[in-house]
Amino acid sequence: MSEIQEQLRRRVAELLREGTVDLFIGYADASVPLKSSVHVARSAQDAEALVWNACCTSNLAALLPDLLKRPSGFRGEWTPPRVGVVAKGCVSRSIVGLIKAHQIPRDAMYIIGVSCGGMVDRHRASRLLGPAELVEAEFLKGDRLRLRATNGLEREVDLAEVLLGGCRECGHHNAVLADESIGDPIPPDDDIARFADVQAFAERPIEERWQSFQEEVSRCIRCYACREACPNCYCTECFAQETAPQWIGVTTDLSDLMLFHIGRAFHQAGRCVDCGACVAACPQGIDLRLLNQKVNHDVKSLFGGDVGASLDEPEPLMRFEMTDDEGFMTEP
Amino acid sequence: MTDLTKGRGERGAGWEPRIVAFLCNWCSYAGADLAGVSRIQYPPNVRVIRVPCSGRINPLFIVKALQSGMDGVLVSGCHPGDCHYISGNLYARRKFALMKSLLEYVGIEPERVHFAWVSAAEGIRFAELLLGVIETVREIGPATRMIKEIETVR
Amino acid sequence: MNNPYVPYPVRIDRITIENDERDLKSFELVFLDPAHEKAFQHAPGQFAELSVLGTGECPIGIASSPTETGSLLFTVKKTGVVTEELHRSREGRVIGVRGPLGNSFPIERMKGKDLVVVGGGFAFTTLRALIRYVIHDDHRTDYGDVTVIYGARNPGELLYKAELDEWRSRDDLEAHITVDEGDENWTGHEGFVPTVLGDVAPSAEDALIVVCGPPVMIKFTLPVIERLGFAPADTILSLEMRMKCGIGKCGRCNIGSKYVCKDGPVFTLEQLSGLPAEY
Amino acid sequence: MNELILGKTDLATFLSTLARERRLIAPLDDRTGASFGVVGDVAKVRLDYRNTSLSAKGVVFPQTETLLAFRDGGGTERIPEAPETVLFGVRPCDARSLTMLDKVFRWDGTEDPYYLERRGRTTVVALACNEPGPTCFCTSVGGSPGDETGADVLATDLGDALLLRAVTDRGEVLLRGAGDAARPAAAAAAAKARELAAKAEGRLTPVTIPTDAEGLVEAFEADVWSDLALGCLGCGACTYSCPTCHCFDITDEGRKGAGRRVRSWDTCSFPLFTLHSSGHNPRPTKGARLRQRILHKFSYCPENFGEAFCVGCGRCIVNCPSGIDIRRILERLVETTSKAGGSV
Repeated sequence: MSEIQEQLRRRVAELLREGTVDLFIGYADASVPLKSSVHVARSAQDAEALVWNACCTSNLAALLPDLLKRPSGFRGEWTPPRVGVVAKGCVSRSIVGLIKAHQIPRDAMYIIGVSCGGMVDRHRASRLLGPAELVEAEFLKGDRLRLRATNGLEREVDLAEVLLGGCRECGHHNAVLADESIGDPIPPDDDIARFADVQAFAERPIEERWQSFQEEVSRCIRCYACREACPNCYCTECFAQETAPQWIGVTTDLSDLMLFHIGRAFHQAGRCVDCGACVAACPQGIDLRLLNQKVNHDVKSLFGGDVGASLDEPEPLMRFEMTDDEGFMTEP
Repeated sequence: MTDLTKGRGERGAGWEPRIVAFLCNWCSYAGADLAGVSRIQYPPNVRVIRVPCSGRINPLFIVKALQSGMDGVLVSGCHPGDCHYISGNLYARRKFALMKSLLEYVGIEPERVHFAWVSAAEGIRFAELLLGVIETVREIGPATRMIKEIETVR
Repeated sequence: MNNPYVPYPVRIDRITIENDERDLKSFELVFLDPAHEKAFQHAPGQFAELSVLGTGECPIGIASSPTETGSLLFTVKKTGVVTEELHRSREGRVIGVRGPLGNSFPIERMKGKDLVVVGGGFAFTTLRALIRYVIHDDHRTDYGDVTVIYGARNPGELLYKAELDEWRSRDDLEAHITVDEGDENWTGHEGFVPTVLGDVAPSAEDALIVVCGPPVMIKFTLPVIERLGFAPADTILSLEMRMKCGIGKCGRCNIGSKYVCKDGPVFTLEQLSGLPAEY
Repeated sequence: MNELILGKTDLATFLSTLARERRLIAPLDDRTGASFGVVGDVAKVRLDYRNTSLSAKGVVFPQTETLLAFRDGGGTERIPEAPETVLFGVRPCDARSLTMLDKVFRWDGTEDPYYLERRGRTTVVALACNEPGPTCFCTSVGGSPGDETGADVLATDLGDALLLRAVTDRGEVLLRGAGDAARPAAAAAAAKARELAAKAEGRLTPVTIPTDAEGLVEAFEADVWSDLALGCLGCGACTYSCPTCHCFDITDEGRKGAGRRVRSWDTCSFPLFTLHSSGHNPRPTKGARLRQRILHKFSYCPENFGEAFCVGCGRCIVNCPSGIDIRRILERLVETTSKAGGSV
């Protein structure tokens, strides 16, 4: 990962110096282990802070609409700034989705694609240390990770064991859309059982499913970090906060939490790239992937397609086939 | 101190399932109307909400109905090819398939939510469909999941 | 401990439609319990939260002066969920009122001074309360000349039309009513409030000026006020802000360290210029 | 009677006596590390955590509570019948934050009955910090790992025993009622506690905090805010986990003329927080909203309440999805505003 980081810093510095981009969005270190911060470089000197490692969990595409849209109340002629962004596989697929949804103009962006071996799920790693707080995380040779807690407890683990769910089943290690790429492409690994967790959950009896669904959503504090971290959530007014009609109450009643999470997952149909940014953003460690992946699984099995894979592939819910399945329907 | 604001009966004697039906104006609503006009009896458990097209049905309507305590939800539109707006039902079919599967996945009993196509000429078929839905819901008893109970004065 | 979140129940006694577009209505509210009426002692400039149980609350300026006993007057524009529910209500409906909230116009400090009251559009509500208070027989002699300049988009949009005519006929009050655009039987001024204020040019000598209206009117009126020689400390404004609790707890209506619901809504221009420009 | 030693082996009996006639809330195991919960089995109470992911404010200021219930136009207030509660194992920074919330909910004599009903029935047993974490900065905002502010009883983990020191009468009543599991402490115990606190204090890296309230407002127009907010998602993770954030929303719910008026947490990070029904929004950008969060804590609260509303617990740093660190923001502000303030 570190040679990619060096090349990235050098290239971004050049792009900024040449004026090819006005600003470049990437990742920088954060003050919390296994986390990165969103970093906006405006000068060659800013580019020095850019990092590329296994903690770059945010989906940077989520920040693009705000930057590339005419600010409300702006008078006179407005041209979007030239924005550069570093894009791993899932981020580039989200960018493709946003371009198709006319949220961001392709020509205002300069995309540096990077090959990505997968990002760490901070919650999953911290849980290995029990209640003590993760104080230090060190990446070791051979894709190993050493974790140390406040009370001195130490654990060493394979990176693969603590990756985000989406990364463990990733089918797009390399950017699908880029102006240039850094790092040699990582070949797809086809033998992974995709949607394994969804299958396992679906096979559990209905009472058990209902019980764990309630447990997961009951932890929600309606902070909307999942929504704000997701590039698909660019609505100006979200159904969860609408007042006319008021779909759900402004409460943490279980029923309102359920409607929010079912509604949010449903809006991901045919658009979620399983980047795990929502899972990483949730302060309560909710397994949001439980719902997202179910919708992704159904979209894949019922309508095929590969989310965000190409600019000219129409979105599954924006089209239909006469032969679409009707097995779910009720006959008298 | 939580009190139910609506008279949601328990399974005891006299409990009748309450169903809400979203019917598309051009076919299913007309089919239901035809059933009535031709004096075909079907029980009064259903409350019909007319929508311009099955494509108009926002999946949140379904979960909102379940949240309000409805025991069953029926969504019905024109048969593929009959849609007054050509493709409203065809787009909707994909949404319905995903919603039915997602609701069952999280643990809502599949017998709660039904999707069907009923044309304007199928009065009898509509009545049979409705009877079937009511019996299926009667079997699994009153709704208990995802209901929003709002605390109020008794 | 009395509960500041519980509204007093009031009955809608009379609803009058104030403008042709019918999106402005005045509600006369009568307390069901005389003890509540006694507790609700307000001063001109204060506001209250109108409460419709099941829909919500909204902060509305009190349009009636404390001298008008027996009922409270609120003029409400239909813009949101609660105001729409109010506009759907019929006379006799019981709703709630919570307050009085916020500070009031500095009626003590105004004593012995000339008063200029400048209002625009439907923000004229609390100014009506001030004018009715000042011209009331018990108080008129406490104050000097009173000049009122009130404007609206067109004659149909003017609030309290009957009273405006009565004020124009009084000799102890100089009322200039203007509209941006008159119609065939309009006889008053035609022009924006700032221009009319410039023409009338009331003297700033030993005078206070109160101004309340939509942001665009404020933007063009303040320079005229300055040109006429009114000091910022003598220029009084009443602000509008998103509010929920109305008692300085829910943290939403602040401008800098000041809470519009508790430290306002009435501020002098001098106070405002000391606060960050976030309103 | 105000200093007792409680052997770790007797902790379970001590907690059980507390839990007998009171509701006991303490840190329990949770996937985010530890989180406050009502204690069923006292064995589940954890002492080996640095701090919980969410603060303890939910005990006295729940995220959702009913203000009024109504039917057919008539409304009745719903003052909670809060049970006598012992909030055990709260860190000194959280205990101190409760004294700040008290100031808001009692401001200028307007008392909030819902908050005060719960607060009045809560006895706070704080647990001093022996191992502050990398995101702690309590000493930079007037707190310390052994601070007693807001605590009725201050407990210090001496290793094999807990030193329990009653700080208030309420604390003394609690210890007196704790049965004979604990015995009066020798002077050496108190000395060891002080030594542990001093050692912990030494491990905290100071942060420069802007202490000049007016100076900060000068930075209001600076474009540092839009830079700082570029990575901000505008979510509520920092404010909902912050112990001193107290903003709330009031909404109504109900069907067929019966329902309730609800108070629920709200955050200045959301655009809807200040959106006028006319469409005007005094804080239209993420930069303006981030500015409100920082200035409210470090400029407006000092002016209105005499102290900055930040206890240095670091939860906003741990929970920010974009890795924004309030300490970097504060340092950047101190540079931007002319008058730099040292730590308080």
